Amino acid sequence: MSRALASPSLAVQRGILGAVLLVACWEGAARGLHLPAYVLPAVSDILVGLWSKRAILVDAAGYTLLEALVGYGLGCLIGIGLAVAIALVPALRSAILPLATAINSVPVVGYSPLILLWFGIGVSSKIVMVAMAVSFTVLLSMLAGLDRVDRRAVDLMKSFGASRFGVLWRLRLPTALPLLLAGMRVSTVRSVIVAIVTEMLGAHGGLGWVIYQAVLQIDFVQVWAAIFVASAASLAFFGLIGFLERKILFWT
Amino acid sequence: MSSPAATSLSEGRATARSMAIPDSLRKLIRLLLGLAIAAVIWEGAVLLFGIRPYYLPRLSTILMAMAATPRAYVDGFLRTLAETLIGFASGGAFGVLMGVVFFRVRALREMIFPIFVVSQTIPVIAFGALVVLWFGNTLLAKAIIAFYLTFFPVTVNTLLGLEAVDPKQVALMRSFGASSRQLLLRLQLPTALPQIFVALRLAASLSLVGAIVGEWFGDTTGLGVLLLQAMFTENVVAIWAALLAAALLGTGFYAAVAAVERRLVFWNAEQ
Amino acid sequence: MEAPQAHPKPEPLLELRAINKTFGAVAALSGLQASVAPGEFVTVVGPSGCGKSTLFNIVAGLEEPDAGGILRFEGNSCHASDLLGRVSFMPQRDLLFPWRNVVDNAILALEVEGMPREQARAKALKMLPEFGLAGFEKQYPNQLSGGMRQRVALMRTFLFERDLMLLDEPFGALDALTRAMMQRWLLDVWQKYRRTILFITHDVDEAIFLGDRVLVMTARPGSVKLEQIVDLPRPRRPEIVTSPEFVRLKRTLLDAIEEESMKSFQSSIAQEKMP
Amino acid sequence: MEAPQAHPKPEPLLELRAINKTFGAVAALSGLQASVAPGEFVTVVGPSGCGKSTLFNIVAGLEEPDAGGILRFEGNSCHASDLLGRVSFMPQRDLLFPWRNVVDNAILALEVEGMPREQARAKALKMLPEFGLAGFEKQYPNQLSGGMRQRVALMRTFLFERDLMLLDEPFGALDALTRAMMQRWLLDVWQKYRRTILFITHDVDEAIFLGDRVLVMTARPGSVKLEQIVDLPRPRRPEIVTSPEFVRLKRTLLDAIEEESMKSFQSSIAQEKMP
Amino acid sequence: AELQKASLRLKWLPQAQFAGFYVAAAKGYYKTEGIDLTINPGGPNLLTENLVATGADTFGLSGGTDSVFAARDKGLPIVCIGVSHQITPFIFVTRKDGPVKTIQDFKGKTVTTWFTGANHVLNGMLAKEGIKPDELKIQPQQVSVTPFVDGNVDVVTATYYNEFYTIQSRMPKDSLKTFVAEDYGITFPRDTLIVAEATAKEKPELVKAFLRASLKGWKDAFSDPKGAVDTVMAAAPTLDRAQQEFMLTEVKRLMTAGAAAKNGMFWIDADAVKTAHDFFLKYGVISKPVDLAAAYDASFIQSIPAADRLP
Ligand SMILES: Nc1ncnc2c1ncn2[C@@H]1O[C@H](COP(=O)(O)OP(=O)(O)OP(=O)(O)O)[C@@H](O)[C@H]1O
Ligand SMILES: Nc1ncnc2c1ncn2[C@@H]1O[C@H](COP(=O)(O)OP(=O)(O)OP(=O)(O)O)[C@@H](O)[C@H]1O
Ligand SMILES: Cc1ncc(C[n+]2csc(CCO)c2C)c(N)n1
Ligand SMILES: [Mg+2]
Ligand SMILES: [Mg+2]
Repeated sequence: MSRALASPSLAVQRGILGAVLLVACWEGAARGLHLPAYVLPAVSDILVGLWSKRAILVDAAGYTLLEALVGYGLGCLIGIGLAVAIALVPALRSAILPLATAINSVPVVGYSPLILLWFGIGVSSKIVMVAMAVSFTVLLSMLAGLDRVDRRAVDLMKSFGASRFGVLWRLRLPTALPLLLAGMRVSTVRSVIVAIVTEMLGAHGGLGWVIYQAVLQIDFVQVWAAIFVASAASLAFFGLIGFLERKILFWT
Repeated sequence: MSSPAATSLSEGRATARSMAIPDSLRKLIRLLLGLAIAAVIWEGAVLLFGIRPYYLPRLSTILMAMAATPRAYVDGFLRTLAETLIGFASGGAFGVLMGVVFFRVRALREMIFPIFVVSQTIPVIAFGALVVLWFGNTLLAKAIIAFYLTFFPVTVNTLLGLEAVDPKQVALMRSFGASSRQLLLRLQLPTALPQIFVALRLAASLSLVGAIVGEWFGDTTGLGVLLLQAMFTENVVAIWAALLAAALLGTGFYAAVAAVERRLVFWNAEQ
Repeated sequence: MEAPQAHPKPEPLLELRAINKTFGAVAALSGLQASVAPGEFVTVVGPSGCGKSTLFNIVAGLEEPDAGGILRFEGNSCHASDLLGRVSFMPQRDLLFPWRNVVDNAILALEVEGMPREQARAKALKMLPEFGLAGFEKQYPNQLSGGMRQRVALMRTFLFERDLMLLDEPFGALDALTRAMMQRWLLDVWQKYRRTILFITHDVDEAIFLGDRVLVMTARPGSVKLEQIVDLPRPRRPEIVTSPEFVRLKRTLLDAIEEESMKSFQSSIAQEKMP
Repeated sequence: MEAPQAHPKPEPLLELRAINKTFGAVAALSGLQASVAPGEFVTVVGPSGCGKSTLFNIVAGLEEPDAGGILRFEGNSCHASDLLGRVSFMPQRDLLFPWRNVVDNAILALEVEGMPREQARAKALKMLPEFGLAGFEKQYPNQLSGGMRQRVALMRTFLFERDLMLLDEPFGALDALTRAMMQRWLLDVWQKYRRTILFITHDVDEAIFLGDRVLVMTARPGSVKLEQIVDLPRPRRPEIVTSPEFVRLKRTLLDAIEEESMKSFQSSIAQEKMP
Repeated sequence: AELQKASLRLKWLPQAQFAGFYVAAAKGYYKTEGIDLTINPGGPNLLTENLVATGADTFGLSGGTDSVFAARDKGLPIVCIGVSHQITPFIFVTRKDGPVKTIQDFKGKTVTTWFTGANHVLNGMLAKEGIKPDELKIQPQQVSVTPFVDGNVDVVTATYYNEFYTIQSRMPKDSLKTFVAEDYGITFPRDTLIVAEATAKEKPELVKAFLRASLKGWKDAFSDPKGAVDTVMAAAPTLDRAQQEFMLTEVKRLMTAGAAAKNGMFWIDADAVKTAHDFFLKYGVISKPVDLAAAYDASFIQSIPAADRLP
C-alpha cells in the first residue's frame, strides 16, 4: 500500500496503458476482422454512439446510480448490523447464517418476480434487490473479520472488564475492518450490476432499461454504450471505496 | 475458532472424543429439528394469517408440486450442480492464481486489475446472445458464466490476504534464503488462506447464481430453466419450488465449502 | 519503612486451593495451593512451561480451573470469570493493537472503564518519560523495539488501577538499567497505593529483590513446591544483591528451581522414549 | 581448550563500517563500526531501543543500511541483501507459524533448503528432548508456553546450519536452568562446528559467560561504545561468575550500559519537555 | 443417407405455442426429411434474429414481422420463410366495470405494455384514433399481470394464449373488456420463421425439408391436441396442463386465421407485411424502407403442396 502511494502516477500510467492496449486490441479485432455490430462493435463506434445518446445515457446512469447507492448503503447497514448482532449474541449465528446463506444462494434475479410484485416496478424494488445482494457479501466479510481476532487479545480486553460490546468496538471491529472494507469494495460493483439486471426485468428507466430496449431494437452500439457508462460509474464507485479503505486502514 | 470457545474447548474436546458419533448425530438431529420447526411456522403462518397463495403459498403445496414432477427437479438439480461445481472450481483456481500473479507482479496488477474490475461491471444477461454465440448451449457456457462471477472476489481476497502477511515473518523466511516460490507456498498462501476462504464461501453462492443465470440463455434443463419457466407463467408455486431447490443446492454447497474451510484453517487467528 | 507482613493474614485477598487445569492431554496445573495477603508482593518462579501463565490466566478470570478447585477473592468463593475487570493483568506477549499508537494503546483499559479519551491521553502522556517512551507517543507498535513494546504493555497495565496486579515477565525484554528503573518504579507504585502484586519472572535476583515471598513452582503439572519468605528489609538498595542473606536465599531458590527444571527435562526425555 | 582469538584477525568474517540507519525521523544506527572474526562468539548489549535488532536485521540481509556505509562479508564488499540465506537468524519475536506444529515449525528452514520433509522431521524429532520439548511435537504454537515457543524458534535457527548465527535475545523467556542448559548446548555447537555467533542479550552475566568479546552499544542512535574482550579461559564453569575477573568485567560493562541507558531516558525526558 | 445437423431457436421457453415443432421432432418427421434437428428454447435477452444471423442457429421462430423489419434495417442477413400467427396475438385488456369504455378513454390512464413489439400495436391503434402516446401514461409491463388484477393499472397488454388466460383465471368471469388491433385496421403478424440469407441461398432443400416436417408436426398437433401437449410437457414437465391446452387452442386460431385459412399455415401474407412495413416506416420504427422481396421469401412455403399446408 505504501508502495502504491509512493508512485500513484506510475500506477495510473500503467492502468491507462492496460486500458489503451485493451481498446487497441478490441478496435483492431472489430475493424480488422470486419465483425458486424451484433457480434462486436468497434470501440470508436461505441464512443460515437455514446456521445450521440449522451443525454439519455447520463439520465439513465443517474437513475441507476441512485438505486445502487441507496441499496448499497442499506445493504451495508444491514450486513454490518447483522454481523454485529451475531457477534454480540452468538446464539443468533446458527439462526441467521443458514437463513442468509439460503436466501443468498438463490440468484437475486430469482426473487425479482416476487420483489417486483411486492415493491412494484419503480425504484424501490431495485433498492431492495441491491440491498439484498450487498448485505450478504458485507455480512460474510464482516463476520470473517470479526472471527479473525486473536483470542488472547480478547482475553486481555476481558481482563480489563470490557463488555462484549467493548471488545467488539475496540478490538474486533478494527480487526474486522480490512476484510469488511474489501467486502464493501467488491460489493460496489455488484450493486450497480444488480440494479441494472433488475431494471432489465422491468423498470421505468435506468441503464438496465436502456440496455434491454437496445437489445430488442438490435442496437448493439447502444447496448455497449450503456455498458460503458455503467462500467465508468461502477469504477468510480469502486475507486471511491478503495480510496476510503486506504484512508481508514493506515496501519496495515 | 472464536473466543468464547476458549474455556469450553478442553471439556468440549473430551466429550466429543468419548462420544464422537452421537455428537455428529446430535448436530444432524438439531438441523432436522430446525428445519421441521421452520416448516411448521411457514405452514402455520400461511394458514393462520390467511396469506394469499399468490404472495406465499403453503409449504405443503410447494412440496406437493415438486413431488408431482420429481424428475424435473432432480435432473435440474444435478445439472445445475455440475455447472456450479465446474464454474466454482475454475473460478476459484483462477482467482487465487490471479491474486498471486497480481501480488507478485505489480506492473501487471496495475495494468490488468482495473480491467478485471471493469469486466465485473458488465451484466452478463445483457449478452445472452454473445454467450450462446461463443459457447453454444453447452454446460461449458454456464460454467463459464459461473467462473466469470466467482473469480473476482477470490482475486481480491487473495491479494488482500497475501498483503496482510507480517513483514517480520517474510523477513525470517528470506533470511533462510527462501525463494519467492517457497515464501508463497510456506508463508503467504497459508496466511492468506482464511481470507481466501471468505471469498470462496461467497463464490459458492455466486457460482450458483452464474449457473442459474446461464441457464436463462435458451437451455432445456436446470433449476434456472425451472425458475424462468415458473416466473413467466406466473406460477407462484413453481417459483417457490424452484427457489427452494436452488436454496437447498446453494446451502448444501456453501456448507461443504465451509466444512473444507474448517478442516484446512484449523489454527487460531494470531498476529 | 516497615516490611509488609509476609505470613498470610487471617483474610487473604486471594486464595487458591486444589486448583487443577488440563488442556486436552496436558495437565498444566495440579493441586495448586496458594494464598496472597492484601498488599503483598509475591513473585513466582518456576521452570519454563510449568503453568505460571496458566495460573495467571485463571486469576485474571480468563480461564476456569477444572471442577473441584476452590478460588476465593476478598474472602468470597467465586468463579474465575467473576474476577474479570477486578485484576490488572499484563500478559506475557504484549498484545498491542497495531492500529493504536503508543498513547492509545496505553489508555486502552482506561477507555474501557469509560474515561474520556482526552483525559486518559493526558494522564498517559505524563507517564511516558518514566517509561522511557517520551517522544514516541505517536509511533505505532510496528515501529517500536521489543523492549519498548513491553514498556507500553506495562504502562497499559499500570493505568488500569486495581488492587491486584498480575505481571507475567514484565521486564523480560529490558536491559539492566531500564529494568532497574522499572523495578524501582514498580516498588514505588506498590508502596504508595498498597496494591497487591503477583509477578512472574525467570530472574531469581529479581524475584528476591522485589518480593515479600517467592513461590517456586514444580515442573508440569505445576503446583507450589516452595514458599520462600524474603525477610530482607525495605526499601532494598541495589547493593543488597551481594549481601549474604540474599545470596543464601538465591541458593535455596536456585536449587529448588533446578531440581524442578531437571525433572521437566527428564520427564520429557522419558516421554520421548515411550510415546 | 584454547580461547579463540579475540582480536580481529586480518580477514574478518563480517565487517561493518560507518553504518547508518534511519526510520523516518528516528535515527536507529549512526556510524556503527564493528568486525567479527570467523569462529568468534560476540555478545551485544545495550539499552532497550538502541538499535540492536536493527543491526541484526541488516546483517541478516533484511534491511539495507542507509547509503554510504560499508558492509563486508567473507572479505567481499556486499549489499545487505546478498547475505540472505547465508546467516542463520533468530528474531526477537518468535514468529512461529500458527498452522505448523512444533516439529514443522522447527524444520521450516530445512524445508526451504530443500530437504525432504520426512528426513527433516526425523532430524528435528531427535533434538526435541535437548530443547525440553519432547512429547510436544504435535502441539501448535497457541498451545505452548512463552518459553516453549522461544525454544522452538531457537531449534528452527539451529537446524539452519550457517557459519554466522545471529541470536536476538534467544533465552529471554527461559528459567535459570533451562537457560543454563541452552547456553551449554550453544557453546557445544559453537565449538564443535566452529560457527561464528552474534548474540544479543540483556543479561550481562550471560554476555560475559558466553562471549569472546562483548559489544556495548550507545543509546539511540546506536553505535559501538565499547568493545570488551573477555579473556576468561574456556570451557567456562558456572562458578566462574563469582571469580574476581568476571566481577570486574561485569562492573565495567554495567557502568557503560547504565551511562547509556541513563542518556536514553534523559534524552527522552528532554524531548518530552519541548515538543 | 447422412442426417444433416440443424437447430431451431424458439422465441421463448418450451410451451404449447411451439407444439408443432416438438411433435414433429418427437415423431421423427425431421429425421425422415434427413434433418437432425435440435430445438433450442429462447429466453429473455436472447434475440432469435441475432442467433440466426450469426449462424449460431439454423432456423428461428422469431418475434414477428416487426422484428424482421428491425433486423433487416440493422443489416442482419436474415430472411423470413414463413409467418406463424397471421393476426395480431396481442390484445389490450381492461375491466368491464372500469373507467375505460373506448380507446379514447385510454387518455390519462395507466396503460402497461411490452416494449418488445406490443408497444407498436398500441401506438398503431392510438394513431388510428388520433391519440398521441403522451396523452396517456404508458409504462413498461413487468412479468406479472398482478398490478392489473390488483387494480393498479387500467389497461394491460396480453397475448391471447398466455396472459389472457392468467388474467381470466384470476378474475371473475366476464369482467373483462378487450381491445383488438384488427378492429382498428391494424395487423401485425407475429412469430416468424427465419433463416440466414446464406442458408436460404445455399441450402434451399434443407429449408423446404424443415418446413415440410414442421407442417406435418403442426397438423398432428392440431388433430391430437392432448398428445401434443403431452409432447410439450415432456420437455417442460412443470407446465400447467390446462393452460397449455388453452394455449394450443388459441395458437391454432392465430395460425389458421386470415390468409392461412385459404393458403395454409406459415403463409406469408404480402399485403399484411406491406401494411405493417409502411406503418413502421411512417412512425420511424425503421430508419429506411426495407426490401420486402429480400426480407420475405415465400418461395419455400409455396413450393410445398397446398394440401400439406392446410391444417
Ligand atoms: N520499522 C520501524 N519504523 C520506525 N522506527 C523503527 C522501526 N524499527 C525500529 N525502529 C526504531 O529504531 C530504534 C531501534 O530499534 P531496535 O528494535 O533496533 O532496538 P533494540 O536495540 O533491539 O531494542 P530492544 O532491546 O528493546 O529490543 C527504536 O527507537 C525503534 O523505535
Ligand atoms: N491453550 C492451550 N492448549 C494446550 N496446552 C496448553 C495451552 N496453554 C498452555 N498449555 C500447556 O500448559 C503448560 C503450561 O503453560 P504455561 O504457559 O502456563 O507455562 P509457563 O509456566 O507460563 O511457561 P513459560 O515460563 O515458558 O512462559 C504448557 O505445557 C503448555 O504447553
Ligand atoms: C421480459 C418479457 N418480454 C416479453 C414478454 C412478452 N411475452 C409474454 S409471453 C411471451 C412468450 C410467448 O408466450 C412473451 C414474449 C414478457 N412476458 N416478458
Ligand atoms: Mg508463561
Ligand atoms: Mg530488539
